[in-house]
This record gives sequence, C-alpha cells and structure tokens, in this order.
Amino acid sequence: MDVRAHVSMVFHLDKCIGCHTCSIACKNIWTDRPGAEYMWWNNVETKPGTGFPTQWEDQETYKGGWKIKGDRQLALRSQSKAGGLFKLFYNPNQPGLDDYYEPFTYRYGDLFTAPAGEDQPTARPVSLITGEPIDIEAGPNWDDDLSGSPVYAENDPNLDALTPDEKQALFDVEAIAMMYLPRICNHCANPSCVAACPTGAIYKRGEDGIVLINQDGCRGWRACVAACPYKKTYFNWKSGKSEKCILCFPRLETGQPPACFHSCVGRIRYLGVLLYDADRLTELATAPKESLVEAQRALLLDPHDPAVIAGAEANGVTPEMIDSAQRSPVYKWVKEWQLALPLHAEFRTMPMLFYVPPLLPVAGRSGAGVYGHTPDGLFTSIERARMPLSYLASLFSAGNTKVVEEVMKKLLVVRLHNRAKTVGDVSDEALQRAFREAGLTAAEADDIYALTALSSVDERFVLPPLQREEAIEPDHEPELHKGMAGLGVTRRPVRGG
Amino acid sequence: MKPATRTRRFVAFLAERLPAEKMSLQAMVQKKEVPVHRWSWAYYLGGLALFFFVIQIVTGLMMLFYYEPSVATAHASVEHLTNNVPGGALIRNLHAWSSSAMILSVMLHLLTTFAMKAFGRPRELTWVSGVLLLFLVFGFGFTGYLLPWHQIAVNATKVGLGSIEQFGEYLPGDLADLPRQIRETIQGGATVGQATLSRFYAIHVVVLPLISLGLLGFHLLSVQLHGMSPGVDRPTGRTEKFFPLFILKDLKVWGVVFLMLAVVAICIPFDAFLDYPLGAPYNPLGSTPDGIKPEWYFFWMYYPLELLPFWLVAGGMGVLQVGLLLVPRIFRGTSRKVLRTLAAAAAVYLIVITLFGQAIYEMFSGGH
Amino acid sequence: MRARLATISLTLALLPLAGPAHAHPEFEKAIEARSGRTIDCAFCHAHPDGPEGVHAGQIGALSPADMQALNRARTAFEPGTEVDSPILNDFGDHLVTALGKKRLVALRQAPLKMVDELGDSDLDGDGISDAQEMLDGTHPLMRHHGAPWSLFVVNLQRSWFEIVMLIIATFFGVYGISHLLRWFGHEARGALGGEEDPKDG
Amino acid sequence: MDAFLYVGLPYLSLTILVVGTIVRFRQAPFSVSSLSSQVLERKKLALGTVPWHLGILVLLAGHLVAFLVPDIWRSLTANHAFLLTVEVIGFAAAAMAAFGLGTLVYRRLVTARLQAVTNRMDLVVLGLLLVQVLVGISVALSARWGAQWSAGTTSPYLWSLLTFQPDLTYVADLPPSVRLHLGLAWLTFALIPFTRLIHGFSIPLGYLVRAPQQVIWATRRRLARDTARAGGVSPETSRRHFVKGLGGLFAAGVLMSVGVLDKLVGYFKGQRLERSEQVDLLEKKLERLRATSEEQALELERLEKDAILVAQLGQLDPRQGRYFIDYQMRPALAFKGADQLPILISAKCTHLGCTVASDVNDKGQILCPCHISYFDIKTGAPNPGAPAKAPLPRIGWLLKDTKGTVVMTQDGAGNRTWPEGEDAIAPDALDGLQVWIAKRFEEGA
Repeated sequence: MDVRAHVSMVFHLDKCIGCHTCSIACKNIWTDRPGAEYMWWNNVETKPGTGFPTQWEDQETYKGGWKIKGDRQLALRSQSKAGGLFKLFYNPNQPGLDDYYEPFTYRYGDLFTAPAGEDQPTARPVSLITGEPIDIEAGPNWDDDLSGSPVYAENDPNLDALTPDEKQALFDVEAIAMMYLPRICNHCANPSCVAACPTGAIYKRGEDGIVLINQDGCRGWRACVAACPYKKTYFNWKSGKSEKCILCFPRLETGQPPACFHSCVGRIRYLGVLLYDADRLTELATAPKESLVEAQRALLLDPHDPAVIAGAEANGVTPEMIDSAQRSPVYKWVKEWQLALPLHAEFRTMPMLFYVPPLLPVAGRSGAGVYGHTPDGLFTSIERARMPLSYLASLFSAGNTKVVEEVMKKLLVVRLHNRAKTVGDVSDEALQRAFREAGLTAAEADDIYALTALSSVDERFVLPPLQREEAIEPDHEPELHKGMAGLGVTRRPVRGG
Repeated sequence: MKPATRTRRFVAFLAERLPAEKMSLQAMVQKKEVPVHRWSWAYYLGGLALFFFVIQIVTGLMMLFYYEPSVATAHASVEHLTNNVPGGALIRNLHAWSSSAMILSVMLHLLTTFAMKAFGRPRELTWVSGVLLLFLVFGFGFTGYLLPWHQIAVNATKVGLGSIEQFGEYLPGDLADLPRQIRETIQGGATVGQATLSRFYAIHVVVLPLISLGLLGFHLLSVQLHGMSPGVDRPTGRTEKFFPLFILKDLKVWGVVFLMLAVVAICIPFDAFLDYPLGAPYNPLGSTPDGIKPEWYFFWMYYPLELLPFWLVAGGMGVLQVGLLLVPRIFRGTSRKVLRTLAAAAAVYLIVITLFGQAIYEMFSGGH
Repeated sequence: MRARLATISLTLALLPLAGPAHAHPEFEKAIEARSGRTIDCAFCHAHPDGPEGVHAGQIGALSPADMQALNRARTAFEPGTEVDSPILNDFGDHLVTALGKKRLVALRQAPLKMVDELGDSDLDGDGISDAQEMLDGTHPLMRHHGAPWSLFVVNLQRSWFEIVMLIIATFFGVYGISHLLRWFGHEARGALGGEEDPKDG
Repeated sequence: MDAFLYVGLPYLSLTILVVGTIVRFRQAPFSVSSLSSQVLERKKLALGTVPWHLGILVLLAGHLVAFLVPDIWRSLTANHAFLLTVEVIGFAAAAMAAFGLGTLVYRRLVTARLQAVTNRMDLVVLGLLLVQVLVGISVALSARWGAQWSAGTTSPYLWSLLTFQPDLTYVADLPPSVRLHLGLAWLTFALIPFTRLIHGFSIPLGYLVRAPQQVIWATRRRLARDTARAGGVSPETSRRHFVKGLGGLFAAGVLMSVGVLDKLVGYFKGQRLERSEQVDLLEKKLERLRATSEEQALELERLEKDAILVAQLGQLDPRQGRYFIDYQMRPALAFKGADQLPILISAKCTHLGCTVASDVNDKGQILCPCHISYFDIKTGAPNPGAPAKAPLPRIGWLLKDTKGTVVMTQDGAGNRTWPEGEDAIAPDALDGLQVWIAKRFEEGA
C-alpha cells in the first residue's frame, strides 16, 4: 500500500448559478498576460453545450485520455511513445486557436478621441494577437445559457448517449433544461498529460498531488495539450510553453483557498484532503467502463483506518495532512455519502475533482408551472426527468445510469426529509421507505443538508497550510528546487529567440 | 594622540583580530558555520589552493630525492628523473600542473574574496596574510623555474632579475647603482651562475616553504577564528556546519580535483605546451632562444612590461602591491556590487592578457 | 700526426658534401611556419647551435675517431645505411638512415617533404610518429614533448586502466564521503533534537 | 581569409555554440522552447514543418555518418548501388527540406497572426537555413557523388579541426559552393545559442524509456518514513550510512594504495639502468662537468692573465659574430669591421641582459631576441624605440703579431694606438694577426 495525500475539490452543481465569478477571479490572478489571454484555467460551461474549447469532450477528434490496449493495458489515446516523438513537429490533435477563440479587446480610446460626426462612436473589437480589428466569432462562454440552441447544445458530444426520444424531450422548448459545469484542471491521479510530455516537464507533486508544468523544463512540444482529455493544458503562444491550472498552490501553501474557491458566490466548492492508494492505480484505471466510478471510490482510503494512517505516516504524510484527511468534506461527499462523482471517468485519468450532479433540472417538472414534490412520485420523477439520467451518466459516471440514479435518490431523500421537517406534508412511512430505497439514514441526511446549505468556510475548506518551503528545507536547497515549483518563472517571460 | 592611547588602540585592534576567547577547538571547529548562498562555491577555492600546496610539498619532496643542485648536474639529474626513474615523469608533471593549478586557485581565491568583501572587519589580517601568500606563490614559481637549469630557465631568470636593475635608471646619483647591487646579491655574483642556482634552490626548497607554512598557519587560524564571511549583501538564510559537513564537501571536491589533476598529469606532459621543453642545458655562450616567455601566470605583468614604458608598469606594479595589501583600508566603504564589478574587470583583464597576450603583443609591436 | 693529416685531407675531400650542415635554416623556418613552434638546431643536431663550433657535439671538438664516424655518416648517400654521426642526435641519424644523404640534400628547399618519406618511426616512443612530430614542431626524441592533444589521446589509451581505476577510486571516495555526510546529518539531527536552530549564527 | 573562415570561424562558432548553449540552458532555461506556432496557424504549418524536419534530420544524419566514420563510409560508398541509393535518398530529403522550409518562410511572411510571434532572429534563421539548404542542393547537383568525395575531403578537414590540428589543405581546393556551404554551416552553429534553433538540443529521447507518470517529492520519503517511525532518525539508517561511508573510503584507500604503493616503491628504488643508459647519463654529466670546468677555467684565466686571445683576425667575419667571454664573464661578440680591423662588442643586452644573437643584418645590426632590440655593431647603439636604451659597450682589443708583439690597440672608447708605429702592420698580413682582449680595457668599464 502506497498511501499518498491529495488535495481535492468537490463542486456542488445544484448550487452553481453560472455567474463566472470564479473564472474572472482566476483570470485576473493568473492568465491576464500576453500569450495567455485565451486560456481559462477555470471556466463555466452550460450543459448541454459544446463547451470550451469547442467539443472538448469529443475524443474521436482530440484523442485525449487513455484507452485500453490488449489485456487491460493502459495506452495513451493521443500517441505511442515513438509516435510522440514524431508528433513533435506537428500535432494533428492539438486544438487550433479557432477551436478556442481569438482573444480580443476593444479600442475604448476611440470613444473619446473620435471626431465629431453623424454617428455614435463605437469601440471596435481588435484581436489581442495581431492588434487588428476583427469580427468576434467565438468566446470562452459563447454558448452561455444557450441550451437548446441548434448550434451549440445539439452538438454536445454527450448527447450521443441519448435515445432520439430523450433528445427530443430535452430540446422541447417548454421543457428545456440546463445546468452549469465549472471546470478547472482535475489534477488527475493518472494524468495523461504527464504521461504524454516528451521532456518530462509536467509532474505531479508527491505531497499534495497538484499537477504542474515546470516552465523552465517545458520545451513546447504540446503533447500535453493533445493528451489532456479535459483540454485543460493550454499552449502559451507567446512564451512557447504550456500552462495549466496550478490549483493556486501559492495560496494553498499559505493557508488560503484557491481564487476560484474563494470568489464563488454560490459556495459550491469544497476542498479537502483525500488519501489514496497509488499502488492500485493501474489496476483500477483499467476497470471495465461501467464500474469506473466504483473503481475510483475504491482508490480512496479511509483516513480513520489505523492501517491507512500508519501507511500514510510511513510515506511521509504529515500529521496535519492526516488530520485534515479525517475532517475532509471531500471525503464525505465522495466516499461516505457517495454523492460526488468524477467528470468523465471513462477518460481513465482518475480525475481527483468531483461533482455532485444537479437535482433541480432533473426533478423539476413543468406541469402547471410548479415543481411537484410528492413522495409518491419521488423516484418515478427521476425516471421521467427533463434532463435524462443517461445524459448525466454520460457526464459523471461513464454512462452507468445506475450510479447517477443512486445519487439522485439520495439528494431527493435529503430534500424530502427537510420538507417533512419544515413543511410537514410528508408521511413518516413514505419517508422511511424513501430512506430505505436511497440507503440513507436521517442522521446522514441532516449532515448532508448541513454541509450543503449551512456550512461555513472552515467546513468547506479543510487544509493545513502546506508550508512547502519548510517541509523542503531540512533536506533540500530551496534555491535549487525552484524549477519544481510550478510556474517557476524567475524572470520576465519573454519569448525566446 | 598620546602614546598610551595609541598602544591601547593597537592592543584593542589586535584583540579584535585575534580574539583569545575564540581560540578553542570548539569555537573554531565545532561552532563554525558556512553560509549557503549562490556564491558558496567560492569558499572552496582557498581549500583547493591548500590542497595543491600539499601536493606541491609531497611531489617536491619526492623530487628532492633525485635532484642535484649544481650547475653541472642539475639538468642531467632532472633528465634522469624524467626519463629513467619509474614514475619520475609523472611526479615532475604533477608538480608542474599542480603549481599552475595552485596559482590559478590562489588568484581566483583572491578575486572572489575581494568580490565577496571577505576582507572586511575583522578579517583584515587574514587578507594581508593572504596577499603575502600570493607574493610567496609567485616567488615559488619564479625560483622553481630556474632549477632544471636549461637554456630557457636561465635566460628567463636573467630577464626577470634584469628588470630589478632597470630601476636604477630612475634613481638619482649614487642610488642608481643600488638596484644592481641588490640584483647581484640575489644572484650571488655578476651573472646568473652556480651561486644563483644554490640560492634559488635554498629559497625554493627551504626558505619559501618555511615562510609559507608560518603565514599559512596564521591565515588558516584567522579564517577559523572569524569564520566564513557572509559574502553577500542580503542576510543569508542558511548555513551549514563547517565540521564535518563542509570539510567533507571540501574533501569531495579535493577528490574530484585530484582525479582531474592526475588524469591531466598522466596524459599531458606539462612540457608539451612549451616551445622549449627540458631541452638543452644552459649554455652560457649560446644565444638566448627566440621568443622566450615566462610562465603563463606572469603574463599579466609580462606583456604590459613589453608594451608599455618600464616606469609606468613598474610604478603600476608597486601601486598594485601596496594597494593589494591596503585593500581592507581602501575599500572599507565600498559595496559588494562595486567590488564584484571590479573583480570581474580584473578577471577579464587576467583572462584576456593570459589567453591573448601574445596576439595583442604582436598586434602592437609590429608583428615580431 | 698521420691521423691528423688523414683527417684534414678527408675533410677537404668531403667539403663539397658538407652542404646539409647548412640546411638547418630552411628546416627550422619550414617547421616554424608549419607548426608555429620555434625549434633550434637541436632538433637534429647534437648541439643546439648547430654543427659548427668547438663545443661538445660540434665539429671543432671531434676526436679523430669521431671524425671518421662523421665521414662515414656523410657518405651515407643511399637510404638504409645505419649511421651514428657525432654531430647529429638520434633523430638526425635516423633522418640520414631513412632518406639517404642525397635525398636529404635534395630536399633542402622543401624540408617538409621529408615527412612523407620518414615512414612511421617513433624514436621516443611517445606514441606520435616522428613525421607527425616534425609537422607539429615538437621534439621527436622527447617522450614528454608532443602536440598536447595527440599526447593526451595516446597516453589516455596507454594508461586507460590506471585512469579507470583512479576514477573508480575517486568514485568510491566521493561515495564514502557522501554517506558520511548523510550519516553526520542524521546524527546531528538526532543529537540536536531540534533544540538548536540551524539558522542560528 | 581562408584561415579565418575555415579555422578561426569554426573554433569561434563551436566555442560560441558550446558556451552559449550551456549559458542559455543554465541562465535562461525558460527561453528554450520549440516556439511552436501551431496554435496560431496549423494548415500551412503541417505542410511545412513535417517535410522540413524529416528532410533535415535525414540530411544531418547522413552528414554525421560521413563525418564520424569516414573510412567505413568510403568503403560502403565504393559500392555503386549503395552510393546511388544514398544519393537518391539525399536528394529526396533535400527536396523535402527545401520545400518544407520554403513553405515555412512563406507562411511566416504572410500570416497575420504569426507576425505577432516573429522576431528578427526568426527571419535570420529561416533565411540562413533556406540559403544553406539551397547551396547544399547546388553542391549536390554541381559536384556529384558528394557522399563519396566528402569522406576524403570534408571529413578529414573536420577531423583535423576536431583534433586541434587544423589542416586547410583539404578545403583549399574545394569548389566555391562547397566552401560556402561549410562557411554557412559554421555561421549557423554560432547562431544556435541565440536563436530558436537551440530547441534542437532538447530532442526528448528520454521519453522512449521513462515511466509514464512523473511524481516529484519535495521531501525525502524514506527519511520522512524513518523520522516518523523512530521519532527521530533511525539509528539503523544512520549506521548504514556510516558503514557505507567508511566502506567507500576504505575501498578508495585500498584501490589507491594498491595503485600507488608499487609506484612509490619503484620511484624511490629507482630503475637499474641499462648499460647504454648509464653510459648516456654519465656522458651527459661528464659533458656538463667539462663545460663547467671550461667555464671555471675561463674564469681562472681572466683572473690570472692580463690579456686573452679571442681569435685570429682572419677567423672573424663581418656578418657572423664570434662569441667569446669577456673579462667580466659575460658573453661578447667579435666581428671584422669594414676597415678589416676587429670590432668587439658586449653581447649582453643592456635591456635585461639577454645574450644578443650573432647574425648581422643588412643594416649592420645584431638582434636581441628577448625584446627585439637591434644594436648597431659599430657604435653599439640600439635602434630608436628599442626596449634597450643604452648602447652595447664596446670592448677594447689588442692586435698581436705572430711574435707576440702588440702592434695595435683600441680601448673601449675607440681610441687607437700603434705602439710599433702605424706602418708596422702590413695590410696583407692583417689576417695573420691575433685579436686579444686586455684586462686594462675592461676594468672600470
């Protein structure tokens, strides 16, 4: 058993209002510079929709993630080892700028300096790359709230999993349902970007699992961009290096939550420590598609188990980290209550960020324009949901609808339990039956409710300051290990000759 | 100032430079720490020079077993050592390579010490003793060069000693003869001959080693007393124990350097770089061979001597020597940044004149 | 007296053949131009000032027996004759033996062409052929004189075993010291038990 | 010019290449990148970069093989079929490279987005490479079978550079196009550290063998494990390090002493010399002793006698000085002057005391080689601007006839006397006179 700690996050999608505050916070801190304007380390997508970059989930085109080769062997979808070297010159799977969007700004100055004339002066959009005026044709959230649109939503690759009827139902004008999906780098336990990097500049930090790109080591071969199925590594066209979300490690190391977490108005994010068994990674990553979610849960270890604690200590996990792991909200969501699910587990990268699927668009039923919440129709309402379970399953459980259904049932029971308490129109017997079917106890439902709705920041963010410098100091020369500190840019990032 | 206060001040000065309370093994060895920063490599240079000095002593002693310091036999004995004695060529080669390496590391040591402002209070005496050691090292080079008694060596020595006499041109009246007398005292006769060989031999083998041992002892003692200079302007975050951490690291460096030295000494005879190898013994009637040059470590003053008026260079050398000794006084208030620039400039001068001196000389002297 | 007369007559008779004795300026110049190294008569001659003079290794100091040897050497017109001239060093003798006096005289104006006819002899055994040493301007009779790089290569090949052993020994030494360092690091940390902050002082 | 282009430039650019690359990788690793522009423009890039890289890699490999193993290569290319194949492959690769590079240049010049990432050096590099490839093709076309002849010309030239024995003869007779190709290659090398070309040094071959996942630990896990387990450092680990440390030192010591001991013993024991060697050695020593005794004899002679024979006047030569030792045991030179009388002059340079050479040049001067001073033999004066300022002292002499009578003297200042009257010297008997130096002329000089 090789116990390692991992800093992990949970997004409670029921609470996301799609306001993009997280994206803006992230952009202002990290990617507001030439060459990185088009990067959105954090972005929020409307689902169904094509996302950013367009159709990123379509691995037939982009070849991200892993595939099973032969007898449960993992292989990169994007390249073989020798082929990786051949693709140094030109990588057919790398998205072009048009798959993202051409970054732009406006000539605001024109508004003030335009000579007097007939027409109202306008600020023309100009490209941030060429500086020339352009017609804006796309943006990072171009499909915002456009679920149901023929251009965007219909091209969502996840809809392939749906039957024609379900599709039809999804796009009924009156019944249109949508959800928001905030995305950052998943800091996967089995990252394909790391495996694809020819120079070995991308790495995973052993102590907290954060995946970083050594900017001094990166040679701009762009294999990671193609290999990441989430398209969360970006190529900085100016510096010629790849960049990605760093999970705000400089903030984590000083005890602050990441910027996206910190700015989230819906308080949808939970951050904590998970312990996982690195020895079982290969075995679990090659599990059959329908049991991938199970496999991922099996990867996570119980932080209260003495054997696990001993293993963690033996591996150099600090007592503070173990303590955090025991109080981790993430562990509760993912493992205890089994409510949070990995995004696209079928990419087999073992993403370590998890999502609680949204109940509202599922359970909401138009009818007479009111949402019905009767215990009778409780679980049938899931089956008749506006957003088909198979769609959610395609997103969160590698197509296994059973997993999503279980989650939905639990979420519904929590709601029912609280309705019984506050409104009182739910019979005790029906409630008990619902608890039984969902496999939940009243106490757990209370806990879930408390963590969902009443939690303070200290309950949502449970992590000791990583204090990496101090951890390093006894053995290492911090000066010499600058290169291992993520961006590691120690001088002005100008383009090399 | 009253004599009493002057004495008191002098005592106080000495007390600060040689603090008796620190003169214990514990203070000098156990407690000593070496700052860790990006200039830390410079702390190895002094140790390296010491290491080369030890090699010089060992190989020098070994050569003494065969060397015969007489005009008639010196050359033949060196030739015998080189050609017939098993390992003799290697020992001689080691001595030659290591002498160059020692001088190089001493020069580097001086430059880095200067750049790191390691001569600041209370390390003035350390610096002064170091500068004296530098002079001694050049003295070693000069005297040792004569001992094989071949044509080049003797003529080079003649030239070297001859420059003393040139001072006479600038002295008035009766003093004008003084330099010649000094020169003849050094060489023990009107010309470079047996007397010179005997004197140089004695100086190279006995006098200089004894003085260096004394000075070296003082130098090392004061280094241990005051510890390593911080060397950088910003306060350094980390230090490491001198004993045994730094010592062991030092040993590691020594090991690697010895490996390199040995490989070089085994594979490339030092003579191969000279136009005139051991060659012919000195022949007083023979003419001086064309294009004789001193060893590379004298280039920095040899080429200026060739190109510029003698009085200018001689004056400059004098100023430099005094200046070097007075560095702790002169540069008391200078920032490390400026010192670093000065040291870099000096290094550039040394490198350029050593590597391209001949080309520069040919360029300016009309291609002879 | 008879011996002396014989010597004088022989010397007179062979005077026209004494040409090569004056060949050295061209030789020196050619080699210096080729290699950039200065050489002197001692490259081939027994005396660094050349054959003429009264000192050991010069004609003026030769005994009658030496004179005979000299004359024998001077009459070695064809290649292949073993000579032992009192005014030449081994390399000079070798040149005469390898080329023959005739050719040697003929090559006076183009001394570097001698190189092609020298064969691959290596008199000093330093691993660089005499011909190459001539081109390099390094002494063919001195084991420790040669073009540094060539010598390096040759000696590296000769003493590779010693050098490999040296490297291994150094490796062991450094390995040992590294471990001692770590041992000390552990001991120190254990002994100090955190009571002493390494940042002190 | 050739020496600069084909000896100076190569060393210069290789030095720049090595030093510059090291400095760049160490000091500015962030600037080292392939600087791909695929994200900005991809269609033309695919058309350009793939053929270019494949072509140039094949070409470079070919060049490298011919350079590294010229002998094997020559014997291989002696086979006509092989040669033909190689040339065809080379041509194809060159065509590919040229086409690809052309596309890249075109693309860079016309695409608006790319202008944002194009700097002057990019253009220099593209232009240089294009010219170089085209020159290379023209070499291949004009001087056919380059695969074969290069092994006998350019390869030895490159080897001569590599072994620090540069030999220009190989390149001197090559056609201009080949020489241009070589020169441009050196120029390109020098540019590598300053341009995007440096990405060629980061070919990630390690990728073929490395593990897929890279995990970097900031803390040493084993150490941490030990610390956690023992509440400090495990004595076991500590002891292990100690033992390993001593073991390493011991092994090093044993190896060193095994290697060194016998040599030390050998050194001090000395070698029993063979007879011939012993003879040589003793001869040499004897010779030196003789020389020394000669010197001492000279010294004695100078102490004892008032006058010393230098030479027969007839032996002196106007162009070639004859060395002798004066009364102060310093070298001196004797010449015959234009008036057939001797000129005796000190040979100890008045600058730093080197011995002056004995050949007289056309201006009647002798040279001190140490610092290039020319002295007029008649006056002893150095040439203007010479390092030596004082003239070489002239030495007085006596002329004695065969009977030992002094017939003429000249002191150091040049004053002549004829003790027997000027007529006592018959002009035709001059050569028979002996030149002597006398103590009285030198004392106080």
